[in-house]
Amino acid sequence: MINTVPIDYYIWLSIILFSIGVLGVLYRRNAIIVFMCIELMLNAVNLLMVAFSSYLNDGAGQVFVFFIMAVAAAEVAVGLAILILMYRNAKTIDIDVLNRLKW
Amino acid sequence: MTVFLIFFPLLASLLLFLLKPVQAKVIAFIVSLIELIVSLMIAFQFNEGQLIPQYGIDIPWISTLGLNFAVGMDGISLLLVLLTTLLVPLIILSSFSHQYSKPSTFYGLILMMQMALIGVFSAQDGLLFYLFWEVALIPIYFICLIWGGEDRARITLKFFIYTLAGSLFMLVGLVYLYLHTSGQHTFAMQALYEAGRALPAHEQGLVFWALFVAFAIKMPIFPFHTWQPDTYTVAPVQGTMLLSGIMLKMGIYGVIRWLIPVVPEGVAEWGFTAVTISVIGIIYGSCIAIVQKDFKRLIAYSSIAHVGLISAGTLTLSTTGVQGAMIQMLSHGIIVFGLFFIVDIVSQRTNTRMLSSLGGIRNAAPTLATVFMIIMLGSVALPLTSGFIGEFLLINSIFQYQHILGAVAGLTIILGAVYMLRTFQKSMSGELNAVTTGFADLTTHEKWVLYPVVLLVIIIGIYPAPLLDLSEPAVANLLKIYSNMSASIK
Amino acid sequence: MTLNAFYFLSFVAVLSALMVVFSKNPVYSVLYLIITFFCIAGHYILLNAQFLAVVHVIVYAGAIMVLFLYVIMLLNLNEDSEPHKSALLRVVATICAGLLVIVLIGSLKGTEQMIQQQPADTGIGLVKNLGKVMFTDFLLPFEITSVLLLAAMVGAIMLGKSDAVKR
Amino acid sequence: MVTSELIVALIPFFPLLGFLIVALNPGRISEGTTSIVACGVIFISFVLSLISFFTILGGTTSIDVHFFRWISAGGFTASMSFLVDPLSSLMLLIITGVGFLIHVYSVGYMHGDNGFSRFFSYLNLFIFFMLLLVMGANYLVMFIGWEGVGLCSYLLIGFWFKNQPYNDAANKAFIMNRIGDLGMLLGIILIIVNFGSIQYSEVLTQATSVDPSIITTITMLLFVGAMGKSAQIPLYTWLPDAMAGPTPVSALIHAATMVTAGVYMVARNNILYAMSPATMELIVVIGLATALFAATIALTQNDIKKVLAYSTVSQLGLMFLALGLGSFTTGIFHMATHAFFKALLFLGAGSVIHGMGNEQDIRKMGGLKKYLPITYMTFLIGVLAISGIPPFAGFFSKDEILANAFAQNRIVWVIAVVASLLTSFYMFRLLFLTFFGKERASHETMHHVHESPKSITIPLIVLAALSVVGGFMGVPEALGGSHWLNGFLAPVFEPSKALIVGHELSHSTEYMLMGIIVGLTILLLFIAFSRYVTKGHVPAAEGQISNPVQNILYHKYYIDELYNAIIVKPLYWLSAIFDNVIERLGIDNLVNGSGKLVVASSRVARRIQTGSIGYYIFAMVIGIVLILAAVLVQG
Amino acid sequence: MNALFVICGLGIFTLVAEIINFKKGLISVVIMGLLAALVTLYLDFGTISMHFSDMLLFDRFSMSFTGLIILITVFWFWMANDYFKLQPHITDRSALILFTVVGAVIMTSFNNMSMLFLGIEILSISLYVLAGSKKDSIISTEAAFKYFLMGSFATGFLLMGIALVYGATGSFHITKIADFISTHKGQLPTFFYGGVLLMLVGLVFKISAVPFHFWAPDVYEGSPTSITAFMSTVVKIAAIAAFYRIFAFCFQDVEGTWINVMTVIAILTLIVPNVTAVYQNSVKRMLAYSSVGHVGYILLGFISSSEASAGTIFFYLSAYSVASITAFTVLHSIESYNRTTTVDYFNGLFKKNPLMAVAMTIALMSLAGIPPLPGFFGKYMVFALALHRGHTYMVILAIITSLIGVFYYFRIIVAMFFAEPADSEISELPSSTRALLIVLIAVSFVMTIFADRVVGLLQ
Repeated sequence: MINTVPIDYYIWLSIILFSIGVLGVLYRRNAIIVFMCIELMLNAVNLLMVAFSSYLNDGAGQVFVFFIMAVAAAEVAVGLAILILMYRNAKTIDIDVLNRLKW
Repeated sequence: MTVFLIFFPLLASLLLFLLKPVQAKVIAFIVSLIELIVSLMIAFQFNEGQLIPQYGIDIPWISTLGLNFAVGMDGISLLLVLLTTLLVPLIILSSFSHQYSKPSTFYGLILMMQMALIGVFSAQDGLLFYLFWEVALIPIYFICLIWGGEDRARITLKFFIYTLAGSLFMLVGLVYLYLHTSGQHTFAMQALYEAGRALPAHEQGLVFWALFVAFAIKMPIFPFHTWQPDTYTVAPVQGTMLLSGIMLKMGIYGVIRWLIPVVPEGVAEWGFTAVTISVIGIIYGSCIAIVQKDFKRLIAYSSIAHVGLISAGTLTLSTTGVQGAMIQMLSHGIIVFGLFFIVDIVSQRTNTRMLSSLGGIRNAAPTLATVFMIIMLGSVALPLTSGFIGEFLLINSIFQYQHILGAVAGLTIILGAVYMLRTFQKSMSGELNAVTTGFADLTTHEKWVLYPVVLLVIIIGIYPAPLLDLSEPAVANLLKIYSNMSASIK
Repeated sequence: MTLNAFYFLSFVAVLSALMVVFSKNPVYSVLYLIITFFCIAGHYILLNAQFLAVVHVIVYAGAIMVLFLYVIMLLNLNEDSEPHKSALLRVVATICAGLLVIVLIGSLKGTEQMIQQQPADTGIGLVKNLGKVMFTDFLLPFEITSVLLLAAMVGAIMLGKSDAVKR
Repeated sequence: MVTSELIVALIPFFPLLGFLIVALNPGRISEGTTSIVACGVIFISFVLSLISFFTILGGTTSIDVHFFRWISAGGFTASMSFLVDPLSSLMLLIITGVGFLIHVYSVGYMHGDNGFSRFFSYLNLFIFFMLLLVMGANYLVMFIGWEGVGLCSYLLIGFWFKNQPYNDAANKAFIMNRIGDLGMLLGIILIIVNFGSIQYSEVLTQATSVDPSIITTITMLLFVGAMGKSAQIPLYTWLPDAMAGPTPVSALIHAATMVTAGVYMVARNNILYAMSPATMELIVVIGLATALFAATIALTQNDIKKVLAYSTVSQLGLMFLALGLGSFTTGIFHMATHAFFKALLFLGAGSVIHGMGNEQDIRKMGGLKKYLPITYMTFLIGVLAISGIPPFAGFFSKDEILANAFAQNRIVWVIAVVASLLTSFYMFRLLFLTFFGKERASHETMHHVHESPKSITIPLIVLAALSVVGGFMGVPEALGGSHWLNGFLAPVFEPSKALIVGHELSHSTEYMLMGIIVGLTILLLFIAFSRYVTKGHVPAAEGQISNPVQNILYHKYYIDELYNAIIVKPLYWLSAIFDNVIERLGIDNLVNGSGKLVVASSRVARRIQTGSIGYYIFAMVIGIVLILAAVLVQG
Repeated sequence: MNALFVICGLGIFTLVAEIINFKKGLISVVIMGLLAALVTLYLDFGTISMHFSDMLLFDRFSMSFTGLIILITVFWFWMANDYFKLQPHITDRSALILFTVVGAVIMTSFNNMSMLFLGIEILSISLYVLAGSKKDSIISTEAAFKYFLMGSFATGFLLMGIALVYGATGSFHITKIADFISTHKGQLPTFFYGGVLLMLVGLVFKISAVPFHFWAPDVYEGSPTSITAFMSTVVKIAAIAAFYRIFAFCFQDVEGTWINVMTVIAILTLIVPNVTAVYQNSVKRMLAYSSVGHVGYILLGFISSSEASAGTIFFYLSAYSVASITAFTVLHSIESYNRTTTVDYFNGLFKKNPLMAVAMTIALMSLAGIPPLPGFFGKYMVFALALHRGHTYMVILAIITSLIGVFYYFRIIVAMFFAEPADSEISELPSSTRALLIVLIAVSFVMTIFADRVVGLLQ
């Protein structure tokens, strides 16, 4: 039933989502938003994986997506912990405020 | 035997570092004496006729790099090893009047230096040669850095990086040869020789420059000498002696052993340029020496002039020239050591090295004056001193190579006289002045250092034949390739 | 009909994704992101990855985004506390992203050369098949993931809890 | 049994021994011992030289002694070996003989000087080197002596080293000699190149087989050496300054022996020189010029030793003239006689100075003949000898030179005559100003004036005797002599005979020439006498010389100033340029600059690391875009 | 394989130790365990074994690198034990370190993209935490934050790459992909190449090569010194091993796509960090730059011959890591005495504590590549490879940069031997540290003497 949708569409879609994620990372200074955008990027990859796996008719792709999800979860856990730590120390989550380390 | 010569001082130096004995200087002196005795034993039972290296070993070290621990000595190596083992004890003895902080480190470094130098002179493997070459740089760097004089940090670092840069080019050259060795790549000397000779002419030219620049910086000859006067001036006098007496010879040795036989066509193509540069260096060095005010610096420049002559003579590719270089290396090593020691004595007693403020020392210290006179005569190449033998042979070879260059190079005996006599007059002659009154004559241990020097200067001058014979066959052997070349051209 | 579904889902997904980036209030961003995730889940269903779709909704919409919301509440971020990049930077950012899209799409031609254009059986997305793959071929990664989660857990706790020792 | 080789070997050995004994025990042995040792060794080697001289005379053509291989490299070998043949044996006699006398003289002269033993060690060393010079069987051994004597002259000129001007003079002497020596060295090298050997025995015999043009170069270069050593134009200026040394030194080194080394060298290589007319002409020109030039300067000098110094220079000029004319014997002849009378004159002058308490200015002397009778007498003989009054030694040799000149080229002859007449004139001037006329010295000086001790006067007398009879070793046929010297030296000059076109003068012409010369000399004698004794004319003091010509002469044609301007100054200037411009500004900056460049660029580069994440991510994304774009281009 | 298990077990054990409150001898137990892991490794060294349906491949390559990693970790624990003493959470930290090592080992031995991905993530996530483990220090937090944000961003690209490669080749298995590529040369979809490059980006970020290196200096400087030491040694080894495995074993046949990009990156990585390091005043940051710079030499060796360079890279890495662990040990003890690490705190160190000075000197000289220290042989092998490939100009560039290297390394040496002692008080080192330094010095010379063996591990 999906055979009407060519694979290229999915590729394009996921690329666009991915790029939006990148755009967000570049565009926003709020660490949480940036972080969310990274999650968006990962989801774009997931979508692509699934698309490929079903077009290649191979389960491995979808299994891989599980791992990505696991990793994403782990990253979120750690990431948010770091965010809170940062907020605790710097009283801000603006990514451009933190530049004591330079040169 | 060679292995012993190399590792015994290393061992001793490590012990000095670890145990920090009180009598470091004495221990070091004894060690160096043992070295001297061993090397003399070798020299006496040496078979100069036999062309393959003697008293050596050859064991694989890093086969993946084609690096073998191959050491051994032919006549050329032996002469320079002798120079090293002879000078090091004298240098150590000459330091007895100094009170250096951390003496064990100081003497340990000197011994380590000796290890490296003997290694350089006896290495039969390209990469091994390079290793020792660099290793020699480290102790002398620290000697200068820790016990040196004004502004030493900058100067010594410049010295280090500059010479390192040069030798890295040498490394590239060697690797280039290594990659052209036939079959299983190796750094074995003969293999490198064959590889180099097999190269097409223009590549030989490139390799020539890669190697020559390294050697030129080490010697140093004009215009690669900029590190030298500062370093000689700033280094503690023992360091200066090591630098000028022995280390300078590494460059010449490199040319003789690792340049001339390796890339004959490259040398044939660029030799003339190199000789010309060296000859310019002679005049340049002498002229600057004439106007120097600092005693030590003056001798530094004079050494540039002398080494220029040596390298020019070496690059004429005639047995005469190379033999002259050999004997002159020996003689220059001894003489320059003596001169620097005299500088040290003078500056220790008067706290100045400015010629203008010295004078009349001859009244107070006739012995010193006489010794200085003899050594000075040696350095201006008066016949019956060791200096003459070398300079005669060198000028001879250069003159045969190219009359004009020969004549210009000959000017060294005039200019040399000009600045040395000036130095002697300004420091020794005249009336005593405020600085030099109460100048004490040589102490016993100073005599023990200087009398051997004087004796050697004269003895070598009167009867150099044994020394010349020692290296003649080896030199002839190294230069055979050229006679073959010219034969093939004819 | 699937094609239309695809178009619709994609449209919503992209739109809400953009809103994630551009909406001023972090809370809105979170909500938009959740919408996007739902759309992606829809795509999974279109692609016969039903099980994955479910897991996706549970993990992301259910767990991760809630976590985000918590944090935002915790730090009580809202519109006015929101830092802004300078206009110039925004333009540059947009241009960069645009370039990225172009380049990617440009370099992603040639799908016709793919081994297999059409899915044969539509059952791979079912739990049974996935389970097979996961617990035969991908057993080790699955186990290793536990190490990963363990590490993350330890780390999060370590950073999260304030040390009585220090203060 | 003592072989002649051993004797020859011992000749230089003893002076060396003496040197070592004296030099290695500074202050430990008394003046007495020192003088005994120093003179003794010289005397021994004098005796030995006599023996070997008679051996030669007895018909042995030459004595060769080979010691050991000295330098050998690349197929060429220089051996340490001696050769004694008529020429060198003659030289040996002069060196050891005159040397011995001067040693004896010095004992008295240097008495009480705190450098006494040092002085004698130097003297012995000098004799040793001088012997090496004349005995060497090859060019390099000669070169050893050649440089060695230069060294000793340096040491002795700067003997009173507290006096910096003296040291300057010493340095000047050494360096100027070095210039000559370089020429010589190159000449020797050329010989090595073309002959493959440096033994006289081989070189001189193969000479004819070598391209003459090369020979010319060789001889020219060797002659440069001679210029330096024998103070010929343009390298003569050191000799007058060398008078800074003690007077015996001037007598021994700068009159009798060392300065004549050049003559010896040319005579030794007569065959080579004979083969290259060009060089011979050069020698003639140089010789003549020097003779005249120096003589003119001597006319106006007031320092007693300076006068003698310039006269030495001009006499050397005459000797070279003789050599240049191809009559090598004559050259040697004049050298020998000159050795006698010039040594005599110097020692006499020394005695005067000694007597006057180190006064050297003849303007402050006069009327000394009754105070220093012996000195006066001997000095007079010396003057007569040098000015060629028969039958004194100078007459024969000088006359022979002039005869040769006349025979070959009249102009040369005229100039030579002028030179020799000038010589006689200034010698008379010297004589009269010193010993005749009224006493010009201050009273107490005159009060202290005294005749010198025996050790000084005896050598004077002996030398005077020699100056009288010395000439008889070469009485020309014209005067019924056999010219013994000719015969004696014949084997040495045999090879060159063929190449020199001999000019025979009829006896009548010879008489005529002698007549003219002697006549004119006598005439000058009277002119001088009337001018300086009867009229009592005294040369003007410094700066009051009105006559410009005289002024120029007095300032020695300003040659020293000239050299200073065209050689010394530029050298220092050049060195300064090297040191300050090329070294400091050029090379050093080049190297240090590169270091500074690195630091500067680092200063800039670290700014890239701004520290803000947004920026880093931008950088990453841009990087990615570029990379992908690259692939896109690849297709 | 067993080594991997041992380390996992060790990690879990340390966590358990928290519960049973066993902290005294923990570090020594850990070291014991690691040594045990080394032993197991030694036992099955030389065998080639696939595990878990080809998820892991333990060949000589992975085993050597694993061995190196474990060895360095041992040294690290030895050096950092006081870091544990001073801080709380001893168990968590050592557990995290051990998990990092697990990740590292996986990165050397993976045979499947999923393993690569998981390995990288285990490593990274633990490191994010460790970087921020100095919780009260804002610097440390900033380091953690930067590292985390950019790390996960880069991960996105890596995943994108993996996805595309998967799409093109239909598999995650390295070997299968390699076969597929070699069979389908020329008819691969274009986006495959895009995928390769995106993976390149992801991995280049991990090995911190220019222009993806920006995080490195900041993170290295911000993290606690001991963690920095860990990052610049173990983590770097793992990252480069993974990098090498992917590009030398898997994408060998499509070299054309990435070799030029890699060359450019190598050149930039040679120049930028080395030049920047000159003007640093904080030794820690300087070392950070230098460690970025060393990646340049490794890349140079890699592009010169991506298949033959394994031995070279391995030797280079071992020389590099031994040297820098030494340097960091000294730096660490300096820092522990006076809270900062600017150059002037090294002034006159030679007078006050010769051992430290000498160890530091040897380390720096090895880093600078001065004979006869192992660092030289590493550099030398790289140059030889490059010259062999004809990259003469790059070699000359590398020579110049290594001269610049000498310039900044020797600033410290000069300070230690030349300058007058600063008022910083260096009391006697703890004996364990002294022992460690001596051992490390010994190791570096042993490496010189038996360089052949070290390189031989991979043949």
